[in-house]
Amino acid sequence: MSEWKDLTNFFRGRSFWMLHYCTGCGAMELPPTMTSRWDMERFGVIPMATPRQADILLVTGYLSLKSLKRLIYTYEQMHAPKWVLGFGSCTINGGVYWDSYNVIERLDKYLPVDLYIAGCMPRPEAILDSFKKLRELVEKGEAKGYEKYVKNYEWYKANQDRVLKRTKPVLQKPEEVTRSA
Amino acid sequence: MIFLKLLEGIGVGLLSLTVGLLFMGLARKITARIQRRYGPPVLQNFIDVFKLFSKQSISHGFAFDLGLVAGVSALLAAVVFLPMGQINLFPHNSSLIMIIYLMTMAYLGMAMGVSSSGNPNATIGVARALTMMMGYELPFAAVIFSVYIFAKTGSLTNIVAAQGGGFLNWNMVRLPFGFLAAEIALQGMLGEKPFDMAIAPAEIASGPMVELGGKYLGFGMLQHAVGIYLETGIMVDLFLGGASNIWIFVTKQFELFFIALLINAVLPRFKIEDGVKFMWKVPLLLGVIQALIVVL
Amino acid sequence: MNSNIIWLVFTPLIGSAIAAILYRVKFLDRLVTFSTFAITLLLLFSVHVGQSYTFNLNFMGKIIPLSWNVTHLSIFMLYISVAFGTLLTFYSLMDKSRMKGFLLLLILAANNWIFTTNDMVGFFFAWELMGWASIVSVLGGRDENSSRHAALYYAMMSIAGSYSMFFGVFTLWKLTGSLSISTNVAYLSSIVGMHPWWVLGIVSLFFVTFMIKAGIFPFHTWVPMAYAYAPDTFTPFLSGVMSKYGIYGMLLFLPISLMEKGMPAAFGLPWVNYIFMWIGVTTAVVGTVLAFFQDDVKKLFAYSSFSNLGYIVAAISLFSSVGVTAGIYHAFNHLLFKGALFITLAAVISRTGTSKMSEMGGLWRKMPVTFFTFFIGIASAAGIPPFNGFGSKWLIYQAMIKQHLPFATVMLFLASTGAFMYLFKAFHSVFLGQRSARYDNVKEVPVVGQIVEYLLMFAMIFFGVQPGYILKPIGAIVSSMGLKPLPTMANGYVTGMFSNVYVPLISWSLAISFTVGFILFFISAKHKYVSQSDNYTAGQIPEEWNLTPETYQFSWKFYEPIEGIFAPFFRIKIDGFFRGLANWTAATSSAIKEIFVSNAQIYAFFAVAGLIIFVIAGWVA
Amino acid sequence: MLESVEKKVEELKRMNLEAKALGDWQFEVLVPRERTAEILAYMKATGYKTFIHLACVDWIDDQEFELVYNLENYDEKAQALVKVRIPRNKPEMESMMSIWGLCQVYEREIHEFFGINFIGNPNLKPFFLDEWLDIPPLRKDFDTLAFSQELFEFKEDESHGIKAPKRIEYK
Amino acid sequence: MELRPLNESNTNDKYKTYELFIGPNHPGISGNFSYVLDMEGHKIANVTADPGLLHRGFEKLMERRLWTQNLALIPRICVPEPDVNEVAYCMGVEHLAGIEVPKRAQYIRVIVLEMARIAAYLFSFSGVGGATGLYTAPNWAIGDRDYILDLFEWLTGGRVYHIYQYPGGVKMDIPDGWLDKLSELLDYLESRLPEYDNLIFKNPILQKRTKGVGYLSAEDAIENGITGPNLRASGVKWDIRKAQPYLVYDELDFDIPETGDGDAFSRFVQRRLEMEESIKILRQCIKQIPDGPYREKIPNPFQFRVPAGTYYSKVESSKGEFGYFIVSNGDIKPYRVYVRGPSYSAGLYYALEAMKNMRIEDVPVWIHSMDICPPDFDR
Repeated sequence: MSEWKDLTNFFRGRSFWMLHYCTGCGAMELPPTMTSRWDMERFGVIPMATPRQADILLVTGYLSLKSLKRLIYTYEQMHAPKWVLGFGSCTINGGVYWDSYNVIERLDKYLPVDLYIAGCMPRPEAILDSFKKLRELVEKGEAKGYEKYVKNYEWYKANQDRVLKRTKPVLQKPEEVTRSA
Repeated sequence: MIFLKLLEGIGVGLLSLTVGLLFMGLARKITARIQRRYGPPVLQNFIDVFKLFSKQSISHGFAFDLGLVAGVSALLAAVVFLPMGQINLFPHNSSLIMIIYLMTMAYLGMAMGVSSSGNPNATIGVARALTMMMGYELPFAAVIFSVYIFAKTGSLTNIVAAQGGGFLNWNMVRLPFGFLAAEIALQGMLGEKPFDMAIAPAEIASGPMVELGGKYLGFGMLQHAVGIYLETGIMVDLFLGGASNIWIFVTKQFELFFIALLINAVLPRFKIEDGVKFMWKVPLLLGVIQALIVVL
Repeated sequence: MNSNIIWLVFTPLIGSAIAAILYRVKFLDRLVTFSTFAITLLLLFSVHVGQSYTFNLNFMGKIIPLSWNVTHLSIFMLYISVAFGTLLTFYSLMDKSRMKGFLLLLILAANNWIFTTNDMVGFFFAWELMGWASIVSVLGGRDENSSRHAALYYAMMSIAGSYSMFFGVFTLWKLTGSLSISTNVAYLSSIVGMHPWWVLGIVSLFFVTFMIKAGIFPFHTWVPMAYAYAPDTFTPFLSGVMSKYGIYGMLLFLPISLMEKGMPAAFGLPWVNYIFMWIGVTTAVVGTVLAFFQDDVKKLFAYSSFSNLGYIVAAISLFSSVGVTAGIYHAFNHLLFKGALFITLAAVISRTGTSKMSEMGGLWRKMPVTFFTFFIGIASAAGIPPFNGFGSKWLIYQAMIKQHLPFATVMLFLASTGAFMYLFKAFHSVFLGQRSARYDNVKEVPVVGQIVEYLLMFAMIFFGVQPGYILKPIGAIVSSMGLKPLPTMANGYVTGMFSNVYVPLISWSLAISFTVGFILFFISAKHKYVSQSDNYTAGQIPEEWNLTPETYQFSWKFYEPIEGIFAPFFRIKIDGFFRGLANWTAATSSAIKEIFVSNAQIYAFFAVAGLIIFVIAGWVA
Repeated sequence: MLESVEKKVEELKRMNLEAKALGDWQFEVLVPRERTAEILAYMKATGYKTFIHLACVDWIDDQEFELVYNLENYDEKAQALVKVRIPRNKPEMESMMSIWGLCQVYEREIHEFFGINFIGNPNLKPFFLDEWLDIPPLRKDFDTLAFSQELFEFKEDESHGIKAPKRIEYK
Repeated sequence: MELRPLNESNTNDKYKTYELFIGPNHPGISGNFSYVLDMEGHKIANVTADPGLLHRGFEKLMERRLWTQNLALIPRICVPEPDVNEVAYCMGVEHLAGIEVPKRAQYIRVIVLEMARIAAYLFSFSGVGGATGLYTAPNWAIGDRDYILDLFEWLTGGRVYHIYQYPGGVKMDIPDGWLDKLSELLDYLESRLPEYDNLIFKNPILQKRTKGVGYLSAEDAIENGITGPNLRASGVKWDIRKAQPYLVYDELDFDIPETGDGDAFSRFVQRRLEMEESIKILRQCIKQIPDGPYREKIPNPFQFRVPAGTYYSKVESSKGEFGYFIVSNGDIKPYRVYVRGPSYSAGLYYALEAMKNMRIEDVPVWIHSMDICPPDFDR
């Protein structure tokens, strides 16, 4: 049975279908990666239109709150096994938007990230390398973010709801709020 | 005896799947080369299909399951009637119209499956695919009936037999207009550009495939694979004089598919009504001219 | 002993009287209707080919011979019509729609009379009975106003047809002095060489009637209205059985082949047949194109019926052995699948209360049996093997190509592909897609309805896989018409001129491949079922956009892009012609009325002159 | 400085408005709130047909909002910044939708980011932000860093495997 | 009986329309942005734009950073062509602070701007291909764009974000041999142009798809604040480089190509022709670039104060007028910066009118023909 698992992992690692969702400016380096200069199709990676068809979710950069909501919805529509790639420094710690009121700082709190790619923005070589790295992780059976998400669903949900379903002002200054309204 | 036929039939099905997937892989490679890329491995599509069948998926109900399975199964049921070189399982049962109507069942199944998901993108895709089907079936029908009248038979086995004896006896040479018309219709049948409005990703997010994932998408890919095999196979039998063995048959199929690929790589897609109008102008005219030549 | 034929007519009449008395008692009314149909079906077993019976009616001193004669064709038509009627009345036992049983029984009486009679008086009388009973039946639709309008329109067309037929009957009677149909047809055949135009004229009088009843282009204008607004359980009968009376009539007169009799020929056909064939092809194409753009599901299938009758006409007009076989075969298949489709539609409409396709959708989970019946129905109608519509469509193509008619064949192929398009539109809009919340409580039809649906499904598959059971009696009909029947092989074979199809082989092939497909389906990774709202929305959250099933269902203007292609087509207004004719007639009549009203003397003169002409005509006759 | 700009500035000064050139091809004019619609319509009629943007500046020390209508004249190659000041404690302004339909979107944006109410604009629903409950974010008294730290603060959580990201060494 | 069946009145409107989401996760939209279409059949009845998916609060963040720190932030506003941000911002700051920029630095800026423009045009070619299904076009165009990015990398050290401009000039001088490489690249690009013509602009099917789609008259364009190539494609000859020359554009000889049909095809062709002009400008720059300092010295960036004042500085970008409205109160940080992205009016306002009654297959064509770049308005 473990041979069978190895075999499926071997094939999964060679056929990553990527969701065509440009969440941020990092998506700018995806067209060169897809097209003739770097050609990620060599590694079996192709962009797919809908979350149902995709295996990996590239979070290309910063995530605004509105985007995060849609990203989570999209992630939950994907079929297991699925992997999340944090792309660029914004997904790691907020990047240059560390003090922005509308950009989340750590993707890890809201979605299980299997692999981060550093840089702002990561070069196509780095993206290709990340695919190779992810392939190694998948073949070793270590990239289990989707299982982690299911296991710790309440925790993730609580984190998500904390930023997405706010019921009162974040900065506790109700008197100012009433004045501005 | 029956058991042997059964095995043979399953063998033919596997053959068509293999060749179809191989063609799809080659298609990706060749397209990549035209686009100045290296391209994926030739066997990439086998990897993809295997992965898809090992992936979990969601379903919208039994009609969804049945439709997708029917898409592949009906085509596999049709492919056993196709004479291919020395492999001809049912030589007395290879009526062309029957094969074409059997293929319609695959389309019906696929359309039913994807529509039952209730996604309007998928339904628009299906509406477009059916509209396009009306476009290309008309010239193709004109060609088929010309060949019927010309060969005085409707069985593919006999049509192949009538073309024996060298290149000059091929219908491609004898019915050149018909061949051209059928070639353009084939482009539409294969769903290659400029006639791929049904799946147009930039417009309707890959159309019918929008809700397919995991094994359902795998079934979709297999259907496409068998479809390529069957449609090019019919063309080979109709116009390229069939083949004496399976290797030559597959080579001839690939030649036709290769032409379709080259056109596919350098053209954008039509609007749906422009596509239908084009089909009813150029290939239909060619088909009608051919029919006139044959009848008179 | 041969009088059992007339019991075929009297039994329904008696049943009708009982049903009329019990009209107020809803269930009994239906029960009587159903039992009468069943009894008639039983009676049919005692009727055999070759039976004949004559009854001399003494009418005001004149002897009018009423004769019955059972031919191969009539027994075939009797069986399929009565059997289908039995199924339908069984279905409507539980139905709440306002179909009037006694009228249906009157139609049954007329039906049996038309199919067995051999004299033109009986034929005409039965024809009128059938016409008027069906007109009144149309009246009870869901939409009072529309159905009244439809019935009126239908009545006008019917009357026009009756006049035409009456004139034809009168002329023939004048010419031969006989009222027997077979005698007259034989007479016409004998003189066709000398007076082809006369024969053509007389036959045309009858054909206009038949074309109106069958709804052939350009007399199709009543069809969509009457079909759409008739009571839902009456429409299957209207479409499945009653449209075939026209075909039956045509088959009676078709043996007057104009071939080899000095008429010019086109493409190896007498040009009259050639034109008639093109009328059939036009009917098929026009019906298909009009069906694309309907939103009322019954109207869509009305156009579909109209289109299918075009197929039948095109096939029988060839008057070759393949053609007539294919035509009758298709008539049978059409009765079966269109009847099944209209019955499922009646089920759906009774459950949802609407016939607008854009307001339905996603019903397949709620009505699975109906869904599968519908599915097999449209697969049959699209001509997909191994269901029953395939064989006849395939034979029709064979017949057409045999005559070297590639263009007509291509047009028929267009109609067939188009049929697939509109059938799928109906299928999707009614059963697939998103289900509106207001249909959450929709239930499957009662058990009685389900039994009928299972039977119809079985019939559609059985006669598809085993076409021999239906092709053998058709072979007998064809040979009784003096044509060479198709070679009959084993039950599963459909034998054409160009190639053979052994349908059980296709079924086996399909069965095995589906088995393989499902094995693959079940051994691969798991799937889970999700609700219809869990859908791709390009990442947007459905709740934020107030997405409801209604606003995520695409069925309105399904084939809009090709509307432009057919736009010139829509500008031709056929009913405009008829309306213009009606206006012209009205104007002329009022002018004539003006003459009468303005001057009493002139009125008196016309009255006297009319009387004199009438008396003279009586003497001469 | 362009001649046309000079002439326009003179002309606006004659209309009792504060106007001054800012560069070679642009000038600003300060308009009282009541005359905004009139002046903008006048500008549009005299060739400043293109509406470039509507910006808002929060002068918190003056307790005023400044709205800047940026107009462009393609024929005279000139650009005008029409400035209107409104009090900060009563942030209301007439909508200019009737002059440029385009204003609708800009006004909606400014309503969201500054909390200015545009009278006559029917479409002031939330636009860029989702469920915003705090004071409008582009006001000077909104502290984005405090907001960010409060909402997105980072806590090490070993129990759920959230720790400092592991770096992957590139070979 | 009616033979015009589509005139049938449907009593319930809610069944007639359905929603279709173009974006954010959709191959037809460029960037993280969304149009929600109310569809009636295959036609669009109503459009709603849903921005905010990219909103990062740039304008707020810039108020928190030093004048020079902002240079690292602002390229992220417009990703396909980041240099216009830097140049426009620097020009505004220089105007307010009264810094005179050396001639060589101005030439370098023109070179950078025009290279970025060519890169953006190549990117828009790929958009044409993606929208119409001609996938060879993206592969070719983005492959060629990469050569430009390589040169950028050599010049500035960054592929996409260069952070190369600085108040008073540019950060570093042009490396040796860089200009030769640039002219080689220009030769190469010029040799590629006929191939693009054959593949894209002379393609009969593409012409059929794009001609007549999204017609925009000159009056509508002016009324709706459409600028740049889209405006010129509608027949208005307005180019900031010509009309209000900044940097050294008045010393360079170039034309404004005229197409003027106002439909999607003429907008595509406009970009294609302007790319040729950009190549012409670059060649002149290579020839004319003077020696001298590449930067005017400015004081310690931590003490760099810009005198109080307001200024609107603008640059002609590949999409239209890219403007920075800068307000300074004499502090070390900007008091307020407003960014005017060229796609704002087209993407958020004009789209809602233009897409009405359009067919679904025209939507991506329209989006890519207007070159709508969501970060422009979603800052």
